[in-house]
Amino acid sequence: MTDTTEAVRRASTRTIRVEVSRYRPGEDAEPVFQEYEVPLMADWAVLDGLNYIKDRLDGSLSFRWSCRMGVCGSCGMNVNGEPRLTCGTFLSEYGEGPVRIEPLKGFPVIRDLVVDIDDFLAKLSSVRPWLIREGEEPPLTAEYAQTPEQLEAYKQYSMCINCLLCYSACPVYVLDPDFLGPAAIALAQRYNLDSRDMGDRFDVLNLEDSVWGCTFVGECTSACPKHVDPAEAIQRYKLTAALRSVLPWSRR
Amino acid sequence: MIDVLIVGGGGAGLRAAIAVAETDPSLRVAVVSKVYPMRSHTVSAEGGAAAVIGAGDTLDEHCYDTISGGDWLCDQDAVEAFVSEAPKELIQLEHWGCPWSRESDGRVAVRPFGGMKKMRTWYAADKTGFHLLHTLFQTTLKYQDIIRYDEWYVTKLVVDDGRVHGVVAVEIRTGRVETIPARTVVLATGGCGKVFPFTTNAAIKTGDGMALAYREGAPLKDMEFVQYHPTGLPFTGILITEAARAEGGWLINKDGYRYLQDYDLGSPTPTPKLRSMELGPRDRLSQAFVHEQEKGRTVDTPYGPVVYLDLRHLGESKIDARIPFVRELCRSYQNLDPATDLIPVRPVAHYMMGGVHTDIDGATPIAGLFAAGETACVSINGANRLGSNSLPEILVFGRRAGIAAAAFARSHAGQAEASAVRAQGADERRRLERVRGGGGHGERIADLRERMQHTLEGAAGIYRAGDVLTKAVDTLADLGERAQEARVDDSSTAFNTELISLQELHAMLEIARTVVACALNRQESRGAHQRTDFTARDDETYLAHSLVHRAPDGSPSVGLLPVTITRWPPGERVYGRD
Amino acid sequence: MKTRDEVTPGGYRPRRDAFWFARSRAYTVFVLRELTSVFVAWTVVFLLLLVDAVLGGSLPEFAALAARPWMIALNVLALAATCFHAITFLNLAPRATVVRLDGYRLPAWLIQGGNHSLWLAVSAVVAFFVLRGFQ
Amino acid sequence: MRRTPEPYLWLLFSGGGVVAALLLPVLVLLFGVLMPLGVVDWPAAEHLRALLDSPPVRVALVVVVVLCLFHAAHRVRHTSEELFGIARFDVVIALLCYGGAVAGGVVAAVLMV
Ligand SMILES: Cc1cc2nc3c(=O)[nH]c(=O)nc-3n(C[C@H](O)[C@H](O)[C@H](O)COP(=O)(O)OP(=O)(O)OC[C@H]3O[C@@H](n4cnc5c(N)ncnc54)[C@H](O)[C@@H]3O)c2cc1C
Ligand code: SF4
Ligand code: F3S
Ligand code: FES
Repeated sequence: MTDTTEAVRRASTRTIRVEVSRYRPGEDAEPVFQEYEVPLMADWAVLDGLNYIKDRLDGSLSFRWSCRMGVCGSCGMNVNGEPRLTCGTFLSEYGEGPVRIEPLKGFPVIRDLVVDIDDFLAKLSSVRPWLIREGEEPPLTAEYAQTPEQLEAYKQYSMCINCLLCYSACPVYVLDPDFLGPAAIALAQRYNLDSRDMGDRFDVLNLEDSVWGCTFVGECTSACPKHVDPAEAIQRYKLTAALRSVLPWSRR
Repeated sequence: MIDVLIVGGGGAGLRAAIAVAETDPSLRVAVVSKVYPMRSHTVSAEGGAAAVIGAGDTLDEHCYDTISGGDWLCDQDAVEAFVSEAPKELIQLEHWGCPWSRESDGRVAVRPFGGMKKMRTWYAADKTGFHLLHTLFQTTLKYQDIIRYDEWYVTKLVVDDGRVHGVVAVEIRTGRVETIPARTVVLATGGCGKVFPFTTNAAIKTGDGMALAYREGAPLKDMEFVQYHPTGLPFTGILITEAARAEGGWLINKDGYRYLQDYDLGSPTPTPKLRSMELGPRDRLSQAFVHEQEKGRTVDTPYGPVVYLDLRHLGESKIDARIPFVRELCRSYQNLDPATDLIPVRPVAHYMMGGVHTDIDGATPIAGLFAAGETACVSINGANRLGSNSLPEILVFGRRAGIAAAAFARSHAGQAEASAVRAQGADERRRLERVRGGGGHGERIADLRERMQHTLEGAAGIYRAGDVLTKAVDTLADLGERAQEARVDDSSTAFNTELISLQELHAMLEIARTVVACALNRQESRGAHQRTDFTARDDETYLAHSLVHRAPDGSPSVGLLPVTITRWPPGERVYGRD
Repeated sequence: MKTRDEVTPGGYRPRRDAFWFARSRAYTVFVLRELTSVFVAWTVVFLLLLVDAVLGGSLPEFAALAARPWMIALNVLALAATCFHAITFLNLAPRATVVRLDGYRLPAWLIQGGNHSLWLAVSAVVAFFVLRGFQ
Repeated sequence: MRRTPEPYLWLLFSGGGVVAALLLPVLVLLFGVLMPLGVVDWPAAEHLRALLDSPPVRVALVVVVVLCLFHAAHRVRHTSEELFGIARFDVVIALLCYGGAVAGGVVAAVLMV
């Protein structure tokens, strides 16, 4: 947002009530809601509303954000019960309000709207999300060939911004934090399906807490703002893993 | 003891980390970043990365485009190194899995870009930076020994006796302030677009690294050169990538007229012509907008005057294939569809050509301190960066800085932790704890920030004038003092973002003052620096970098440093005439 | 690359939400979809009873049982549930089986259409064999 | 590497899902709804008997019963764990569910031979 005072001066007098979940470790036993009145501006995203609160009303409110264009993945929160990117969700979608903003479900809350995602990062590395090659590293004179069709085969799964809305939407993950979860599996598939990759992630994917933990609720896909379709990635790998298990000689 | 401590987990920082891990696995490498690395602002780069690969293109041409684009203020030895290493870096990224867009035969595809005479911009649709950053981040996960300090904010470099000894940083989550001793420090903290009110830059781009180095006595270079990108969405400042014009988009004014033809940028052709019209350099395009506005040929909106970017003639399928993100952004943030509607755009502060003064290996004048990426000024961008040169720059110089730091760490091993270091760390901790303990009851951080941003936009925008700049010097100095007393509501130790915002404000004020000081000192017009009171380029005096040091009283003191010219003597910048 | 090892405070973990399935329509639909399996099991039991009756020569008694109102009600529910199961299951199939021809992905509707046509065809064949018996 | 029975269970579950989807609706519709309601008449017992007497049909029936019951068992296992948050008793629940399916299969096989 460019400039709050400017914009607010031009504003209509309409406001919207925003109920924000507040939690300060050591001070609060559990989160409580705090209410704020925020100008209801046509162009304002929920994130602009939060910034208005932080800049004008209460500097102690904590939340994460950065790019404000839906690509850094840091501003995911629960807005009126649904996991959303707050920079891409507009206050005007909620009519007269109130809008209720909570931290993403399924993660421990560090403070206010900030959740702990270290566990996800560990999961992300566990699937070996890098291009695995065998043999000598070729000289840096030519690229590996990859046709547009081969690119298309994994492209969708490479669009994940790690916003974690899918984890928050998945009841399996919310009940069982050990579940490897949608984005990490989709990322494993992103590399599995890359024509340049020679790796194999069967050992980390063919586990009860991995693809087999998913009961295909499908909400991960509905929540995903980048159309990664992690639900599909998981089901596809289930088929791959099942076939590989019955036909031991079939790889991939 | 860390051997190479990298501040910043963006493209430059991660590339440096891998370079160290690959050259010498025995060295201890750490990456400290105030956001999780994949949130760094490299993620939002859209258009592409330039490097010569295609037949019919040559390194010399890329050099020439870069140097003339930079209005001859680039160091030509640096440009030559950059241009010759860029292809290797992009191929390396490919080997690490970057999903570059492809030709039908499987080769990497390239697209035209502003100010470039040949098609040499590699792209991954229009999310190049996103794919580049995630590829780098995921590749770093392979190196188990690189230590990550995620969401740690560096507040101070520990420098003693002209040599860096580490950093002081806050763990944002717990509020703990810690001194991290290190043999070398690489600053890769990105740009400082947030000193302007209207910018494409993310919230985190507050110039921290520049301020860290500057406070410890390292000079900043060419800080007056701020790039305005001609096509930002009004209100949000979200960037509509230059690739939209490279794919054939037109800029039109309120009469539907392709106005760039009036500004010595060539004549309109139905399909894009390299180095002409919409594919001219950004400084010239943004300046043309200001003139259109003066002629009353822009359209007024609640968020200021705009012109239009017209993509309708490209058709839905081309838009979806080449620039899908542009469509996605227009739909969600502007409520329009570029396949059928005009996109309102206006120039927006985008990129800092200046930065921490370094040599060609990223070394700063402080021993053991290196810098790379947007935070550094090597300089290959001169007075105006060409679009798609920055991503290869962060790779080429990220790697170089990493290797140089590794070499330095090896040759300076075995050094004990000095007591001065501990003392500095303790002082810094006390300072931060005082601020957090409810210190300061003055103005709100946001108010001070807005004042600073407006001062800077008024004084150091697309056009600058001596008298306004002079006034801004005082305003900013005053704001700097008031910021010391800024009000802090949040006294919590856990994830105290207000404490961080205040540190960022201090950094930005420091940077803002250098921008204004350098702009005031340069009495000529060159590239992105246009003075209404000195309209001509003056190679006699100013074919030189500005070098700004922090005086003991905190004010910036500006000097000049000659530009390195190797094979391309200064000439006229010609676009659209050949 | 790894994060710095440090014990960091746990943070607040909300208690398990016992009624999560009622929190959104999508969750409720999911749970209903899964619960169709109970009726799948029932249907199998019902058919086994039928087979037993046929083989044991007690078909009239079975017919009488099946005609009790509560039995009909149960089977109407079973019909609804098995149909719901069929629709959801056949619709979701393309998600696991991505078919590519010439590098281009077969659109989901094509696979789903194929699945549903197959369903109709099989149903017709079964009905034909069952009903052919009385003309 | 840790071995897991899940891929096999999933294959049975999926196979059962397909079979149940294709066959069960029409069968309940006929025997459970239309015939009891008198919309269509019950076929003659001999006709049904004749159908059941053909060995392929017998084998197919056993297979159908086993697969459908496995399908149900698998879903009931997972859903009950999610619904009631009792995943820690997974082993017991799994034994009960799959045990039920196996029992059903045995009953079917006994009937058929
Ligand atoms: C919208 C947009 C589009 C662009 N498109 C293109 C393009 O198409 N082509 C092109 O070549 N260039 C483009 N650019 C420019 C290019 O993206 C940037 O110059 C480049 O990504 C900068 O990378 P970096 O690694 O230097 O910094 P960043 O990616 O900004 O990373 C900075 C890092 O430093 C860390 N950091 C900062 N301060 C601190 C602190 N105090 N303590 C700890 N950590 C800190 C941050 O957490 C972050 O990890 C674009 C820029 C923008 C804004
Ligand atoms: S898969 Fe989608 S929802 Fe999940 S983290 Fe990635 S982008 Fe976010
Ligand atoms: S919501 Fe969860 S259960 Fe599977 S399909 Fe998605 S991961
Ligand atoms: S702020 Fe980056 S995704 Fe919302």
